[in-house]
Amino acid sequence: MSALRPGGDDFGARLSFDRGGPGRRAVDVPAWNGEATPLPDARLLRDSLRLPELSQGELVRYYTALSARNYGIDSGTYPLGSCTMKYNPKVDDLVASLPGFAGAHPQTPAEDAQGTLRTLLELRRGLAEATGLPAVSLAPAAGAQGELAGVLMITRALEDRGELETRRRILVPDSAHGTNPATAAMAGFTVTQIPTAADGSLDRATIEQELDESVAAVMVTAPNTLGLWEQGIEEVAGLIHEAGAYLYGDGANLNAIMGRVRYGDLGFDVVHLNLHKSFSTPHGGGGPGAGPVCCSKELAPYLPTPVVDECEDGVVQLTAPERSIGQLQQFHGNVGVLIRAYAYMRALGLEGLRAVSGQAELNANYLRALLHGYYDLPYDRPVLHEVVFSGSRQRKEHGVRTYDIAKRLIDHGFHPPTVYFPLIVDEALMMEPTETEPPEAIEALAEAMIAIAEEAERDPDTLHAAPLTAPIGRLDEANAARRPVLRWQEPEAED
Amino acid sequence: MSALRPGGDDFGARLSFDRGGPGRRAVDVPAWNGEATPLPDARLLRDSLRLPELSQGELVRYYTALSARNYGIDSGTYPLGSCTMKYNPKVDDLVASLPGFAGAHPQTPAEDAQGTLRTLLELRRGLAEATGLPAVSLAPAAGAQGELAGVLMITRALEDRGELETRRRILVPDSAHGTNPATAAMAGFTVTQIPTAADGSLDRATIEQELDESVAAVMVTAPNTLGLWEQGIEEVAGLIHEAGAYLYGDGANLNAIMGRVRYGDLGFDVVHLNLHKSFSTPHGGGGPGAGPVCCSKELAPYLPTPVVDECEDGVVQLTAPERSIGQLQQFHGNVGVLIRAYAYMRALGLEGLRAVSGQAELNANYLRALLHGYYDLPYDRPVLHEVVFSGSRQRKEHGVRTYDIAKRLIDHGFHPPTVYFPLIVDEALMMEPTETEPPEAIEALAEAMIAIAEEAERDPDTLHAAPLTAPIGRLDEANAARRPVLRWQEPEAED
Amino acid sequence: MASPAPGGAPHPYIPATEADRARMLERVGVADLDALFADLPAAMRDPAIDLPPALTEPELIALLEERAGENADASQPNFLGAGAYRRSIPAVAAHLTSRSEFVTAYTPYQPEISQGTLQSAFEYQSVVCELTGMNVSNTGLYDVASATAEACLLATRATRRGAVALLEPIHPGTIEVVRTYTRGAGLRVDILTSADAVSEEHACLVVQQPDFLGAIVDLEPLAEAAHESGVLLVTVADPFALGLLRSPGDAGADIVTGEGRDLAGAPAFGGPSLGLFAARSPFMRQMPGRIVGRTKELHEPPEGGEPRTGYVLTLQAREQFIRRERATSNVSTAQSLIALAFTITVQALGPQGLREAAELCYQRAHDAAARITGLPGYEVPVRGPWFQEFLVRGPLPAAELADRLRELGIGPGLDVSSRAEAEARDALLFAVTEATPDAHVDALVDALAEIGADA
Amino acid sequence: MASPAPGGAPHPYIPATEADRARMLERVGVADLDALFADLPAAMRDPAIDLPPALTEPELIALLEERAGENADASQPNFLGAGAYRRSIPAVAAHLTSRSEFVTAYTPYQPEISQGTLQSAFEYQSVVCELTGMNVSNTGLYDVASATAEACLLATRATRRGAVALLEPIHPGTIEVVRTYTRGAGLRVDILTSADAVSEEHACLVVQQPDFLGAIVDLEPLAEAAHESGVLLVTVADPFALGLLRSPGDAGADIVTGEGRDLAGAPAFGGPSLGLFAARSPFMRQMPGRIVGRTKELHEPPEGGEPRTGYVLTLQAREQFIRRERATSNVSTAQSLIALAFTITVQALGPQGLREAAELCYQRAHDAAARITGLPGYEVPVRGPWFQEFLVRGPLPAAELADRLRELGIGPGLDVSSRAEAEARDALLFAVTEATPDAHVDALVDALAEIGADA
Ligand SMILES: Cc1ncc(COP(=O)(O)O)c(C=O)c1O
Ligand SMILES: Cc1ncc(COP(=O)(O)O)c(C=O)c1O
Repeated sequence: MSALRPGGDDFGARLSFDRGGPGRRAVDVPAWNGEATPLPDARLLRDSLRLPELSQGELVRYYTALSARNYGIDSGTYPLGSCTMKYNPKVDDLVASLPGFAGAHPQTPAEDAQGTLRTLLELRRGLAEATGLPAVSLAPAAGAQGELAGVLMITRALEDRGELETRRRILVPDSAHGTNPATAAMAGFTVTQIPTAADGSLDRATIEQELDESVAAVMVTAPNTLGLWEQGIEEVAGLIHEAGAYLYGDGANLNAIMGRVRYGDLGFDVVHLNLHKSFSTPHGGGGPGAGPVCCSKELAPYLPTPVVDECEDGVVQLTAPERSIGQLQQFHGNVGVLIRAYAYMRALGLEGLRAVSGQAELNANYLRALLHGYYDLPYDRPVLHEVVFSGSRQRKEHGVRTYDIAKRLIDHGFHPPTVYFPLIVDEALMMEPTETEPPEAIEALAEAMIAIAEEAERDPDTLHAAPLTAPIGRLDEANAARRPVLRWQEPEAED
Repeated sequence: MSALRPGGDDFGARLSFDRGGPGRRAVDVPAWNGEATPLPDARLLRDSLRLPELSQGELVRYYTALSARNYGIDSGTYPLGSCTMKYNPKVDDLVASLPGFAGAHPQTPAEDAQGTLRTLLELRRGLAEATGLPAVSLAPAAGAQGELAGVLMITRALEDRGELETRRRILVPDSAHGTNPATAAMAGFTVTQIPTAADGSLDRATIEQELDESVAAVMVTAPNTLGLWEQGIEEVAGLIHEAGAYLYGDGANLNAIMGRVRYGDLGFDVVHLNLHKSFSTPHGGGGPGAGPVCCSKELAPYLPTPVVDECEDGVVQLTAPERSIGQLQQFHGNVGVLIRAYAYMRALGLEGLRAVSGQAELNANYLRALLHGYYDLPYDRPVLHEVVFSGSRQRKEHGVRTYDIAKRLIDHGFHPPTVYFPLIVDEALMMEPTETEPPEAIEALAEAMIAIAEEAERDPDTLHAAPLTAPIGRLDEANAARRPVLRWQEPEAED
Repeated sequence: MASPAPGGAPHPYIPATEADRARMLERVGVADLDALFADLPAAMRDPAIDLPPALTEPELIALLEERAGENADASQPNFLGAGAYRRSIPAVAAHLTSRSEFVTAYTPYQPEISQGTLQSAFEYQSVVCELTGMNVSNTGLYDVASATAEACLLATRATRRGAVALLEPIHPGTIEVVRTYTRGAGLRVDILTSADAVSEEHACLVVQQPDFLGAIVDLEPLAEAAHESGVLLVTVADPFALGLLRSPGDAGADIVTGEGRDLAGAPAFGGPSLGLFAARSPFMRQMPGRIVGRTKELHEPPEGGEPRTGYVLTLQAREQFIRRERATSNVSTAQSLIALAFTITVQALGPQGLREAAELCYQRAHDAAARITGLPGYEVPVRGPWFQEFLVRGPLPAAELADRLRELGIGPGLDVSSRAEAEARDALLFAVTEATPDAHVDALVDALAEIGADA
Repeated sequence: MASPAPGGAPHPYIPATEADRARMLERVGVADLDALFADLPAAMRDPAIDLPPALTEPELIALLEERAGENADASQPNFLGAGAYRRSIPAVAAHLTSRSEFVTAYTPYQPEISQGTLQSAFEYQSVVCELTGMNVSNTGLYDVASATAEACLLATRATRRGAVALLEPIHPGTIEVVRTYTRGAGLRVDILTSADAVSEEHACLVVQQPDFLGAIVDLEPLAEAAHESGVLLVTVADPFALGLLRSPGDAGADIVTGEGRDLAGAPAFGGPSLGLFAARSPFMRQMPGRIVGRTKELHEPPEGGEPRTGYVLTLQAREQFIRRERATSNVSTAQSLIALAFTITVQALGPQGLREAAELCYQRAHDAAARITGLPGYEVPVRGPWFQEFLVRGPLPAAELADRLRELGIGPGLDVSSRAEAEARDALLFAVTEATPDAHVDALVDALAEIGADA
């Protein structure tokens, strides 16, 4: 009931800039009663500023109404594969906003920030334990920045080995997340794409073939984007190391294997994690996240600055590793997110983290079992935390695309799964229920998917028109990109 | 987007008790690791307890979905006459929840609660200034409790005068709020109803006629429930005093006259205020509120306990007036609400409070002007903060009732006005826009009302069926009262 | 939107600007705002009012942060109970209760757009009935004491008797408020020290569970004694303790009241509070306050299908806005939002959690009492089973002991040394709950030991 | 719902109980959870992991309250700035940003149910464009330094040049991060002390506004100098200061970055932060990060009427998930929720309020500086107009002065005495803003006076 005007009105057409009126304001600013210093020369000053002018109540209503046009994990099941949308504990927000944590200036001397620093230290240690990789920097603000850090660490290690000039290639499976090749390129490497084997796993033969002195690293998403474990990765790691290259692990989906197996034990050299997935910090519609990078002893000197460390006297400090790739941000990363992740880790403990991966797997396989036969399963075998279906049968037989299926799910009250990813699956529907969904929710989701599969046969047109009950219908994305309108503009007639 | 399942499902049929499953839980309780004391005899203990069992995420989703089935002032215009639904400043919630305020135990010795007590003292002083009545107790938890306090104070004063046995009647206009006669009765008085004069004002002649030695008090809602000022009330006050009775003022609608005129100056002896209306503390769907009672010097000794007072040494204390009617609650009233009200008072200051009443009046009269001619105005004259229309024309000519008009407004995105109140207006529609609505919102509301008036002529059936876009349709209220189902019961088949 | 306009809005809470006002005044047909107040007596218009000037939001926050800082630090050890107890409130309770759709709604007069408030209230009624063993609950009253006073009024209406009896030890605030509320109706209030004194003059016998000095009361014999004289048993119960204790309904109570604030959130110097009020079915139409009922849509939904389930305010014929002077009470605004927080806390704990929390509270309190009993010079006088509160008699007179504790940074229990009960003589009443930090109990025991050693 | 069941859920965050699991395992056709991990190498399964045991919620809160208490009290006087400034954030910003529909959503891949995030992001882009004087803004990057590094990468892509220039005084963190980000691509980073040194080798000239030592920079001549050599001007601007200062776009900048955290909420030891990134239109398809565009529905709404306006992620062809190694950046998750808070703060202030707040900041800082200048033994070296930060040189070496202030309970400004600029010699860099309490400034002046008297 947060709609300003339910029904037919064009809510999106009126931005805050188009509401309110000249002279209205949502807050007042204290007056200055002291002696006034003259302002700088007018040449240095702004002469106009166009911002909305709304009273406080109008502003609150506008953003409250906007919130009602959003779907979050608190709204319902959100099986967005690879994105791990699970319940975000409210207590984590509570503790992160304690004034002692929230009020700390980033340049506070370490002795005045021991509460924050000790919390970060324990998180760092927990992540090292969970990954089996002894060295960790919490600095990266998200997964992609963690990847950049990891690849730059490899760069620097190669530099120290005098092989940076020759090792210019990174091998990336075609099933990898897009950030992997993008990061490799950003770090100056050439990307060699490795096709996925027929069973959905890493194509070992091609890797072996490609592995030579021009290879800096192999980047592997583990578990991979098909929700499958790369079997024998520990042996591939051996081959990679023999060839003088590094094994980079995209650990964004750690939640699938938490407490079950550790990257370090398997031979990964460096891994980034996505705490905003695995450790359930809220994603906020696109961040903030936290993408710690964890590595072997060998690569530890290259970690990004800062690294949290305990001194001999028990004081916790931020330090710069010897051969650090440097800072990734002006300060120390998304500390507020890290505190939430720490709270999550402590609320679960080891048994809880194991329960997370166990139930995540069971939920994904339960969904797989319930939908078996209704949708194609290109890789028809037990999965880890997520399962990738294909809508190719629906497309071929009824002209219904995965896109249509996704949109129709909205009418059933669910957030759609990830679609058309991984690219290697035709009409992919990548579903990750996560451990926080109760079995009834998974059953309801499966029922909806089955109803849609039946509807595809009976009434494909309804699917093409879906969603019918969302706050807005299908949008013209092509035109948005062709003729971009990217900001509010003063209505011409009115000025 | 907070619906668990939008569309046709029967959300209300499943309570939290019907969700989740045995063994699930939303929070864990710490274990006791000390030595265990044996529990008391089993005879003293509970053997079963039926409560919902939900995981934390399920509980959060359920209540989030419930919230989405509610309309608040943050959702849109809420012109519920007499209830003064206006924007509730968020900063008031912020300051009231500061740990220093929120954490104080009610029995904290005064010297350890000076922050709270000084805040209450200043609120008390502010209310005394605003009402022109020197003595104030902040104890009452709501308007009705304030009324009870006020009437009991009169009781006690009469007792001291030795006239309690003889003065057994209270005169109450028929336009008064229902709490007025109910309170008078609760305090043991007989209620004599005074009809309203043709112009909507107090029927002075009848009052004069009724005023005799059997009358304890006259209770007047000022401004009255027609949104009108009782002209000449200051003279009536004189008559009442001459007759040895007291003038009680229902000041729930102080917001209409804040800064413009004061009850004390007009001769009122005792008045209660509704801070959850006039001072914009949130109503929470039915409380908490705060209903301070303000009175003349004469009645001050009878105020409910506690009264906040400053000692000579500047320490603020809770005190019991000499001849107090006693406590109204175990502790000191809804202190959290009082802190919000204080913040509101300080944010506005005198000029702001005047601006509130000025704009509230202008908004009501603007709405009156916009709707003039479309709906009957039984008392067709300028109003104060609210305006009462009548749907009698629509009823007579088109068989459309005020009830239907109200329900149809929901489809236009508005909360309906107060209906069928005051009882003295046929098919009453009591509209109070309040000062926090922008003119555009009032115009949109008027447009919707006009559209409905036109629809009443054209298509009364749609009005009878309204609302069509709410989370649920019209409910069977008659059957609810006839065969009351007032609590969850275990589904019989299942047990 | 252009550059700052002259004659802006008078305040951030009031949107209309000077320009808006001019336009509106013209439509209304008056010259200025003052003209709208023409009905007010000219001689008394626009009085001088002494109020401090408006503060901007940052100034307001600064002022109230300063004020809040003038209270004692609530995170320091404090053993006050006596009607308000420190509880662990799940974070979800505050989160959900702060949703503005709940916070900024009025009483749900329009059920179609108030199902959130209504269905939540039905959840509340259900929870209260389960805890108390009653069949009907209203949506909550102001606080426990006023709820108990309303229970006395109901009992006198139902029995047509002119006196009520309250059994000691009972919270003095309850006695006070019952006196206030019954004054108008001219009822007699008898304070009994034994249930034997209850008689056929009494409409009800009011018993607190656990009692004011912390003891668990065996309600069944009291119910029998009361019922023998046609007297209703009103039990004033701590809903948290009911996670462990036998439900009053099961033991024979007719009406149960209680204080819900502690399970809803912070104490906030006592309020907002929440008065639980539940009764046996026969009293349904005599209940004070709002009641929510379950019903169905009148019509099939536009999408088709059966009429759906919804909730409405019901049994309104009892209420002041319909029945006026013949209403069962004058209650209108009560404490809905607090009832919501209470409901969420209880439901988050669930049946196991509430029991565990109550047991933890019991264990921790008994452990603290045992440690204090073990200190030389201290005694914990006990009459039988008790829950979370205990009396401590020390080597110094109660008031002195309390002062010494305060000097040592400990908020002592309430001084009950002037009460009539023998066990309260010279004693302070301490509360220890599941939420009292271990370190606070340690600090208390150390402080008592230190005081004992000095004495 | 009945009494506690054996084999309950393993954790409040995980609903499935033992019984649920049994049922599900049967349907899946495996014996136990372990069987689901069969693909993992047996030899390495279920390793010993040293993690502390699970905490219940009350224990977790107690632990983290204790930790938070181990930080210095943030309400005490502190004059650190240097990239993070204390601001007055309107209460509505936190209130609205905490709505769970915003908080618990993912990146808006499904626009039909993500208009809240998308339309808010469009508001953000509009606000950033207005403040910076640019035509295109993305939805925000990680922080100011990484955003500036991305600007350098864009500039080198756009100009096909292999070096970037940064003009001192600039935040050392910015230099650091630019070095990190450009390392892979093998770009040269030149740190200039004068814009005269900019040359045709440089892709861009990066200038901070106000500069690292607080001075307001006249951007126009720098833009001209840069443009003469075909160099792009990147301005790193404090968006709050832009309430008062000329927009960089107006002065000739090509790309503007900035830090949004201070206008979004608490400093939180530096993060979550928010990197503003805006540019002139020609760079639109070269931008890093997400961009939201406005569009229309494809079809008429079912209720009839014209297709309605909505918002979508657009220009995605730049992005990693489509273009992979040819993407304009690897950014995926950024800082949306912080961007929302930033937007609401700026919009709550509005055009007048932002200007007033910036002026108030300016006045308060200058007043504090004047008071310090007036103290014997102190000097505030100034090069020209400045905004909110000033250098203080006192009667003691900078480090000693800082220590003495700390002893007196004052958090000193940053020690910049080792910097190359003449005016920074022996100096501490103090920040005073519109939100620094008067009492803190008084305490600082008193402390400095006391130290001066002792020296
Ligand atoms: C497998 C994988 N790798 C990397 C990323 C990138 O992480 P982020 O969005 O935090 O930059 C994601 C998430 O989008 C992911 O799922
Ligand atoms: C005029 C008037 N008097 C009294 C009351 C009763 O106040 P409360 O609901 O706070 O008990 C109200 C509100 O309902 C009212 O509008």
